[in-house]
Amino acid sequence: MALDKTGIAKRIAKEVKDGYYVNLGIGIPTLVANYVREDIDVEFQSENGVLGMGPFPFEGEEDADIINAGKQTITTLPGASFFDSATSFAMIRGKHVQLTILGAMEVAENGDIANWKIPGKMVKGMGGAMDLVASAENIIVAMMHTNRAGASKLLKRCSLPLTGVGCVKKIVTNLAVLEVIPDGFMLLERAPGVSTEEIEAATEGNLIINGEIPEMDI
Amino acid sequence: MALDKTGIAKRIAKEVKDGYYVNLGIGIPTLVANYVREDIDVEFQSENGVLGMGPFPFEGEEDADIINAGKQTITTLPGASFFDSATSFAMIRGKHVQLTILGAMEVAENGDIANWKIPGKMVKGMGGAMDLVASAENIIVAMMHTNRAGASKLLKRCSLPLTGVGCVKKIVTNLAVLEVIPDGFMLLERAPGVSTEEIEAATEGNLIINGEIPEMDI
Amino acid sequence: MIRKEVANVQKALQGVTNGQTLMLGGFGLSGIPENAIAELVQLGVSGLTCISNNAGVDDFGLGLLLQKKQIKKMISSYVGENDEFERQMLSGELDVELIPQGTLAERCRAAKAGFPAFYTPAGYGTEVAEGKETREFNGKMYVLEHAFKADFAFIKAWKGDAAGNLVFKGTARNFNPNMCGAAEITIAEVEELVPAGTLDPNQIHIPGIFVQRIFQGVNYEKRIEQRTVRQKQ
Amino acid sequence: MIRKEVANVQKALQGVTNGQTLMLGGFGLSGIPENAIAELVQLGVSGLTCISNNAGVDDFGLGLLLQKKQIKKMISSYVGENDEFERQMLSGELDVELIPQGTLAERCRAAKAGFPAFYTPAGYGTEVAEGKETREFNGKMYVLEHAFKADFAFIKAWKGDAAGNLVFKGTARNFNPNMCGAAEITIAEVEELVPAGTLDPNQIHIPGIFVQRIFQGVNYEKRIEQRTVRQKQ
Repeated sequence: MALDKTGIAKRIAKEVKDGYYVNLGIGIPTLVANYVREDIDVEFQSENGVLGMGPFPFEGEEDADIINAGKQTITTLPGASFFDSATSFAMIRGKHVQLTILGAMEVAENGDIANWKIPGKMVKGMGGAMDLVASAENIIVAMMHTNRAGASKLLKRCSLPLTGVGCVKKIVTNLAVLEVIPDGFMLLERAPGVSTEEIEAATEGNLIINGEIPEMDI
Repeated sequence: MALDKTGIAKRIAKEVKDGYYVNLGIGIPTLVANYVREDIDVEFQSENGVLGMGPFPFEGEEDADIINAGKQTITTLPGASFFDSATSFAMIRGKHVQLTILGAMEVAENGDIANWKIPGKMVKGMGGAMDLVASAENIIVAMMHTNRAGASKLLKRCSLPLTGVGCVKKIVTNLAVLEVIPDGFMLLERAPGVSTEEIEAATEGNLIINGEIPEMDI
Repeated sequence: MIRKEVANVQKALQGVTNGQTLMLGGFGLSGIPENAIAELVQLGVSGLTCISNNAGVDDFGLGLLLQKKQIKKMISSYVGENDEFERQMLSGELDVELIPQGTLAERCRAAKAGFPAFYTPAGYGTEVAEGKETREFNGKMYVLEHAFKADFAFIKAWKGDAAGNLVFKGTARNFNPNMCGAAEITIAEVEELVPAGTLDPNQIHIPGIFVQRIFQGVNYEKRIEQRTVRQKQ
Repeated sequence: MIRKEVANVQKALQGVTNGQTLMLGGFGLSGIPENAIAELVQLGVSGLTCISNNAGVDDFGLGLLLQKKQIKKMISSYVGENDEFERQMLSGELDVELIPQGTLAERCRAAKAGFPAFYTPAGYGTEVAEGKETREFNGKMYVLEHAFKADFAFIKAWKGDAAGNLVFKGTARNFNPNMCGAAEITIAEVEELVPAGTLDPNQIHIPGIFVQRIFQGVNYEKRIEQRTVRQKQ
């Protein structure tokens, strides 16, 4: 059965390793924080200027001066720090953040990503996404495998304006875990009960299937 | 009579205007702080990371963590702040400091300055001087008119390795106040009792004398 | 000590006129110069170019200036959450330049620090890099970006003193420090103006040299854009 | 929280070997990593390239490494006050690269912040710019300078916590914050290691993400180079 958003977040949480500083995008990525193993040390960075984010505040304890990049009220944990935007992007651009998890509208088999603009329709802007994808060593995209119309979001070439070129390393969708390699999307894992045929049908870009593909262990 | 170092400092102090942030180099420039009018508001910046420097500390109150760019123990005044080196040079390069006063070994009639190296003899380094002269809108050089051997330090062209090109605006020596204009050194004032002939004799570069030259009012 | 204190927002905004380029601190609605924005509405200045990470919401922040059509051009990284903005942009009334958030921050810092230009990887291979110089360093491609030029920067800080020294709180810091000193004139409004000498010189986020005018702000609403909470168990 | 604390200077310096490039904070003798320098002498590593604003004095700071001839090359802005340094330089034993102080600070920051290169006015028209690209922006000439590459950065802070967060004191701050995160591994020594959560998150000069190892330093001499005082009247 295909995963729901929570399932995608749970699977991605397993990619978060001890000692990682992690930047989480808006949407599914934000959910990842809830499922990271409790026995490892991880710190979440938000590009608006905080390191060491904690959970949402208790009702009545919200502070307008303490928010994340999604403009949500948050709390901080011991060891947290606040800083300005230039310093925040020094962390990102300087490769001090080990893992970036973000959503996408389209990913191409060469690692290109598009997630900030639909010409003539939706122009919200790239926010910090272009800095993140141009700099991060390790980028995981969290998204549904197909769009609402059923069309694949894993393409030969992106059709929308790009956010970054050749930068996506791994993709976790409701159907599969895939790695971007020079030849295309290499299938690593299937969602529980999802067949390789279903994944092939939902993938427009070159899908590489080597041997038996295991089911995800969530 | 030619001025001594204190006299030069006193004359330069009159160039310091209300509301100026001022960077003082090592040597004669450091003395300038002692003679600035008390009815104007001025703040002294030191490139090692302090704004709002005060006088030397009282004996027993020296703090190894609070020094100026000459490595001298100092104090701070109300409104002072400490900052890192990159921020300090942001102030300098970004033209937030209104006046730079520094010493020189040579100044040329085109505004070039040399003050950091005598090849084969003295190689102490430029410290912050190259950043200061390349950035400051308003640079005053404080120096003796001639070197110990009696040779002019106001030259047609600098013979020593340059610190900056075409940057010096004004020079105050033991003999004169001069402005650097396109044609050379324009004589503005004479030290008390010093004749224009004496100044001409001590100046190798093109000296411009227009009409009667007043004596300095110190 | 060089004094920067002015009596009120009216005095602080003297010299602001039509057609200028303004920088405004804040991320979302957090850390925005509420008093300055209200006064800009009051003054009715128009044809403005605004450099600000976001464009506010329909009825708060820069949205107030958009409603009055005072803004000619926005330079931002993210402009969602604002219907009037979208309408003006799609109809062509409003010129919009979207740039990566890190590039926005650094173009401010470059202006403040006297750097004319710098190379950054953000946006390489995208439409953001179109018409810009690109260059390889150590096998990676970068885009040449330039320092901003602005007439005024409007800053919101938590505490400040008469010398113009500023301290920020939480993530309300964001772009505010980077914009201090990045415009011809930097105007800071603070929640609490404290006597000079009471802020610890070690703990000042922005030295007063980067601020030309400072005033005690009033009536801060500090609206929360996305109130998210958890329940006590 | 990601823990950076190590037990002592020996553990902190693991991995330091001959021929590496090291950054060392400090201005004159103020804010220098005294413990790390002592341990470098102890380790006897040689062929080092040291990036540091100054080179210490004959018997303190980097002068200790110079005495033992552990340094192959110095990259500094000012190297007076050191006879042994001058002797080694003039005899050709020591390679010396002198660069403007602001350029030194910014080349550190560029390395930390992921900028490969930037344009600065400092040194244009001088021997510092020889062999470097120069370029005009808005009628003024600039020199292209590159980010440093270093193996280790040695930092001295006033206070720090197990998360690697740092707070500096007075002008002992200087280059230390700019070097944090500018090398592959940043090692901070502090006068006081405090429990995580006790430093105000608003008042941290360097977030722990820029620091890989932190330890409680011992026996700070904090020598004063130019003791200048005035008399009480």
